[in-house]
Amino acid sequence: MLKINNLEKSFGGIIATGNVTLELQKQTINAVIGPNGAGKTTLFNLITGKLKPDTGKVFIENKEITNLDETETTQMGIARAFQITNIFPNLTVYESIKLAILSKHNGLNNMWTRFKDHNVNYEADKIMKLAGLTKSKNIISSELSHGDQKLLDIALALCLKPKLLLLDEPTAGMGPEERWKMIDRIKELWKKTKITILFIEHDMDIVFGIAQKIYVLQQGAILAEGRPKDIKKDQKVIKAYLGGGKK
Amino acid sequence: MIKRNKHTRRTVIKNAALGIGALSFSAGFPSILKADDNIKIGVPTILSGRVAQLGISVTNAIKMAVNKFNEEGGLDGRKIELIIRDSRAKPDEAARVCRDFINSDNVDVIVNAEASGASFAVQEVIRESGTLCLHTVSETTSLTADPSIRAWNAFRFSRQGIHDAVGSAKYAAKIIEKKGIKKWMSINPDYAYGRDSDDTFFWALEKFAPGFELIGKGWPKIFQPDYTEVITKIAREKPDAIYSSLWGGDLVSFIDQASLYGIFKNTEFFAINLADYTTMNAIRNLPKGLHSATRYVAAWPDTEENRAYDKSYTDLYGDHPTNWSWEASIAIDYLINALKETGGTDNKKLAEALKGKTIPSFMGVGEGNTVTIRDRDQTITNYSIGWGTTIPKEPFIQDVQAANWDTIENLEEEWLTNKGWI
Amino acid sequence: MSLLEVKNINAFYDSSQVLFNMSLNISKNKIIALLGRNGAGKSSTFKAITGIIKVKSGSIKLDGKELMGNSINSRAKSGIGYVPEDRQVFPEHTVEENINLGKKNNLKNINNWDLEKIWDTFPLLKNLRFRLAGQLSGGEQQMLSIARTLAGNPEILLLDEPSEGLAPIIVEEIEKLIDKLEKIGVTILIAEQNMHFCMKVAKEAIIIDKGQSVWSGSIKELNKDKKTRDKYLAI
Amino acid sequence: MISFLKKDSFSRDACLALLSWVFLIVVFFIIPDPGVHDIIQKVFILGLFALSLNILIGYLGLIAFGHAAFFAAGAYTLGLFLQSDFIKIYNFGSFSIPVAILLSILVSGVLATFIGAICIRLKDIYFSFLTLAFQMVIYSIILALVDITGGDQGLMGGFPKPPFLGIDLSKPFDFYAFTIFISILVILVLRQLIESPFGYGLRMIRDNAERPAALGFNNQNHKLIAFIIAGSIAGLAGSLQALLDVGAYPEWAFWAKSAEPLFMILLGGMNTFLGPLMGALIFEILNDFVTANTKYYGLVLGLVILSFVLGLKQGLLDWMVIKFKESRNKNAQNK
Amino acid sequence: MELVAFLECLTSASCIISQTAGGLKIGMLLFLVASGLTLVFGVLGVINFAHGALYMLGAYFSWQVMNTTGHFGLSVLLGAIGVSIVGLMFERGLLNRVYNAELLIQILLCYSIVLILDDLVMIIWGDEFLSSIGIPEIFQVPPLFVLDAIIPPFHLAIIGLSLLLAIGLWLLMTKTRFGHLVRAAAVNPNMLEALGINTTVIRASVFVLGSFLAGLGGALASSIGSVVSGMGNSILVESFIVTVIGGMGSIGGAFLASIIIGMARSFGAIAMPLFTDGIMFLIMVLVLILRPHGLMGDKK
Repeated sequence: MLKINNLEKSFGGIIATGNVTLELQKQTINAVIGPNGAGKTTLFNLITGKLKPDTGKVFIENKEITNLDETETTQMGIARAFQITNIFPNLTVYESIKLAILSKHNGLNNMWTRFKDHNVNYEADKIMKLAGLTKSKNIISSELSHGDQKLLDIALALCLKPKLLLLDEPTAGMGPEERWKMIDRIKELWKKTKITILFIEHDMDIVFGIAQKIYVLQQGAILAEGRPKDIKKDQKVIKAYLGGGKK
Repeated sequence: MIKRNKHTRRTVIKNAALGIGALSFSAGFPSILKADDNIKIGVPTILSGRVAQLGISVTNAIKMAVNKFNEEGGLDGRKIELIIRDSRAKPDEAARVCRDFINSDNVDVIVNAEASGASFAVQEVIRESGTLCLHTVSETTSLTADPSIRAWNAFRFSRQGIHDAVGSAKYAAKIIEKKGIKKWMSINPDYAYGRDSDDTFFWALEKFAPGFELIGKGWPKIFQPDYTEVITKIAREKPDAIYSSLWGGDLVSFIDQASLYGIFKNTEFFAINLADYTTMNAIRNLPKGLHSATRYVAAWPDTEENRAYDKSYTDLYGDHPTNWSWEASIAIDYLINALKETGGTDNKKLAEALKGKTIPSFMGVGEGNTVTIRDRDQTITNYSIGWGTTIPKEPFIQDVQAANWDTIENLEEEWLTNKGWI
Repeated sequence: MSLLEVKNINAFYDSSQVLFNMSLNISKNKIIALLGRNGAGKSSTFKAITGIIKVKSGSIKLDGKELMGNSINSRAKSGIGYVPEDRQVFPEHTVEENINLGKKNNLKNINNWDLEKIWDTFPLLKNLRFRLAGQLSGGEQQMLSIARTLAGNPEILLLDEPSEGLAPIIVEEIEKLIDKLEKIGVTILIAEQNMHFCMKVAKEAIIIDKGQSVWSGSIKELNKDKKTRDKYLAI
Repeated sequence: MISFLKKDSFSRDACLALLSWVFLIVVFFIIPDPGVHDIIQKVFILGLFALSLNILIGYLGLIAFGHAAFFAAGAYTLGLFLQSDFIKIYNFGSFSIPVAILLSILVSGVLATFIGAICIRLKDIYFSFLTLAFQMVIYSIILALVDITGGDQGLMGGFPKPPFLGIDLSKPFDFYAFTIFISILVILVLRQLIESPFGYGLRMIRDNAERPAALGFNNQNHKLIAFIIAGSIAGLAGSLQALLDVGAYPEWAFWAKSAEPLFMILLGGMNTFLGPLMGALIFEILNDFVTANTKYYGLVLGLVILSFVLGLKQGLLDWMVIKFKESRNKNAQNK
Repeated sequence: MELVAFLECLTSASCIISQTAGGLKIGMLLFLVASGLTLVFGVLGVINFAHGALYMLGAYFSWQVMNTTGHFGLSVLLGAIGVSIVGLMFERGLLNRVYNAELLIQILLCYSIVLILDDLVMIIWGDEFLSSIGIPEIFQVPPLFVLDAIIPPFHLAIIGLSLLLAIGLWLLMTKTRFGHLVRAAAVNPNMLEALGINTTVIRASVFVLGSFLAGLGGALASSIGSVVSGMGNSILVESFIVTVIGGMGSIGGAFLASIIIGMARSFGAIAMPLFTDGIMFLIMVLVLILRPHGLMGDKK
């Protein structure tokens, strides 16, 4: 599904991503973990085309997307939700979602119909239901609870009907209860859509709770990858997390 | 150190200004406060910003004349009611104020006390409405000289650039002869008035003293605070003479700054707008021997009437009249004359009464000290134009020589013909 | 009596809550490690104490004096010394100028951190004193950031991930520095995810997880307690 | 019928627009005071100017400082065209005015394309300053090209207003009805634009300039189109103003002129569609009342702005809308 | 374009000297005002549209002191100090309420102050322009001749004084604790707060310093030019140009840009006498397009 070959990126001599190679299977949930500054978010930026890699290649379904920009990768089926909630604070949930759907259909250049009359309601309803936002339909985004804002962020990504969904710390800034609600939501969503998901997360309970495959990133490189139970036992990983190995 | 004795004068001006503020406040509700058969005069002018001085000296003069008229019983009991409004020196605002006068206040006459740019805007409004309009400030020749801009119902009571230019050139020619001046420079404000003034002066000078050399021009922006770049140019070119139509605060700043370069030591300076009290008072050290036209000075024309005018104005407002004051005064004199003659406010009749009319005036140099509204272009002639040299103290100007109106009108005609305007 | 007493604080970044009824007790002259995974709330705890992020309820006392409601600078003046994770040295100022910026005129000059003492403690920085801070390496910047805060004679030093992103040799330098500070009697709270580093420098530890403090005790104890470690720190 | 009017649709807005026009025509005859007609006309002209700027400020979040450049471009285009020999040679005759207005829109639109393409690449205050600088370059050019523009005196000598389609703009009623009709028409179109997917796209960029790219949406094109539309409408406002004052003045390209629509937006409100029009009304009434009563216009305007900035903290219409919603919510809760 | 005149000037030593001296004087006076504007922007993040109004107040204040005491130095100094006090009141009373508000609100607040002050000075000092306060007696001497170029001693004094102030400002910013704090506050106010520094005080003092510079510029300008309501507008626009060209917040940049603008005016008056303002705006457009952050600005 997603294939990354020898991806490298450095900023002013500091290597942010160094020689990452990975391949995601279709319809799986995958996690990227690693200490602060390991280059997780940079990796996402490289996949979506927000940043351009120095070397290496990225493919999605065997089509190369290495040098496409953000708008183009979305058309290739990649969507992302952000670490810091990235929504439209003054628009309602429904408006935001409709906008995302319309932009997918290049519908935003239309000046001659009413936005309100746009017949994307079925699709929008479906996505709101999927994200559990139906109740909040007419609430201004900035007035949503933090968890719902995160859900809206994910919902916006879903509007693009992506093949690959990138989630950057979906539970950041949430209380314990809210976290599990969020995880249930993501699980359910995955069950219904079977989108391939790659997510970054710090909460290990969550990572081990839902990921089918885990990639451990350190200093921009992949330290280990594998099924959760293998990763748990991996000596390199234990060292990285419990100290000593940190360079 | 330099003496400063302007406290009292400033205070008086300030009080006068506040008075006007209050007066114009009540003027805002004329229909409620005043009787209906009044003769209404709308005065669009500039009361705020850096040329507020213009509006104040004009309205002072108008009020002085109107009050006298009203006290004497008006026109068979009908009194003149003034409505004065500020256009903030914006042409579109002047047009709006004028439309308001005509449409809402139903004024009988407009006495336009706007500077040139806004005067053209006023001209367009009154051209459409047909309201009688008396221009009192704009000196731009084309306002009445250009037949495509002229209007049957508009009269000019202000100086005209071409008249001044010819008068100035004639005077300059004499000085050229006396002092052997060859090289000229001109420093004029970078706007229509300045450019016109530059054009016409040198055109006329060519007629009286051909063979001079114009070695450079400076075009400071209007209200420019710093003239260094222009002055260094003069200091470098070392002209024998400079012609300038800068005025007001700009002229003051220019003279202050140019003095630092010692410009006036070896160069004859011809400033057409210098001899106005406001300007001369404001110059720190008025250099001796600058040449200036008499904008308004009590000493010229050297007549009883003129001194009386100065005295009555000064008694009322604590300050001398300005160039704008006398222009407005004459306009009102003319208007009152016409009102009395026609006995009403019919604009067509009033216009007829104004056309070609000669009346005696303190600024008049026509036969028997009269001024005339010329029939052809409805503009004032035979007003006093004099040139003299400055001295640092009152009366500020001496050795005044009067311009000859025959010479002026002859050359004016030639100039207009060249322009294709007659 | 504890030097710093944090009781039931709830802190927020805009609308998102980051600390949930967090409580801490730090006693004087100790080096204490604040452990927890990424995103557990270590940095947020520090920022809540310094006043950088909004604390809606609870209390924060230093030496018995309530800090809640005070501005960031007055908390610093009361003795909170904060060394941020990303060091935040002033890049256009020299090393010495940076240190001088940390000076403040508080009366309780317990440890008397004047420039001389700082150069004694940080000989490396003395050699670089006229260099612009922006040109220093990460480790040097970390040293500078600590020195700068010390120049203000804090009662307590909050060190946020001092070893992060540094080469092992530099980390060792930092370890030595902390040892040195311990001997002088500086109270330090170190936020770390690197357990190994903490074992070397701290005697006591507090573990926080998901915005709450969940465990406290001595480092030795923690070293033995595999269950706790696995639950909160390991993968 | 009532339910039809409740639904937010183009046809409803069109009906309302027509009704307001008819209403204002009735007003013309009920209140025969030409001063009032003058204020209404100017409110619409300035309202167009402010509404067009609010596309950028309120809906796109771009603070443009140089909007008067387009206003002046429209005014000068109209004036120069009407004074040109063109209309005599090619015998535009009765259609010279509509052609001149269209030309004004076109020219200011082209100018906006050029300036906008360069400016929208910059953000925040840099965008604002670049628009300001462009405007002042245009101002300097107008002043320098004396032979064409009349320099500081503006376009003099008036222009012909030949009747077209039975409309004679030199008659007060015709001018009043025509100006208000055109303005309402454009406001209607603008309303459609703002309520269309395109308009919501603008709001999206305003709220979050980063995210739309990750939704596969091209920000820059969208911004540029909005900039061109705003510039063209400002040009139209300028051309109507020029028709009203029978002239065009360099002051209209000066930076202080750009401050006027900002005041109107502040006074009326930037979050409600008609806020800027309301602002124009306040501004015009203030202008009329204050200049009639005191010469300290700046002082009064300054104090009014200060009280809005520090007191109400939003435009009047915005404030009213919020109050209205609050009270409606309260009522709903009480029920 | 008057290319011939321009080239002629460039081949004449006296022309180059006199135009350069003139340009320097324009530039240095401009720098005084613009440095205050850029300083305030750097630390407070506010575009102070009222800066020109403060400049005007400086001129009026010094005029008032001159007419009361007759002492030149005192007039200039008290004029600048008076403006500092007004600046302090403005910052504490009004501006600090909008630090976190939108750009538009900040600008409108400042602009409303311009409108108010422009009218207020007319109410207090009258509508008429006031005469300049004149120059001190020791400068009322014949101008100097350098290689045939005329240079008034007073201009040299202004250039010298401004240069001294520029150096003083540089020393203040680089050598004193206050300067270090100010520069640090411009880069990272939060960190400074966490080090126990009250940045509110720093902001206020920077605004006072900025006002002082504006007031000083106005007071000095009143020595050779008439004093009038609205006189701050053109200097405000020029200060914006300088601030943008130099890089917003950069004092060094403001210095460089002031000299560029001074020279552009001085030599532009020869090359393109009818388009000198246009030249300045064209430079501004070009800088914004090619280097939006200015010649010496931070890419923050």
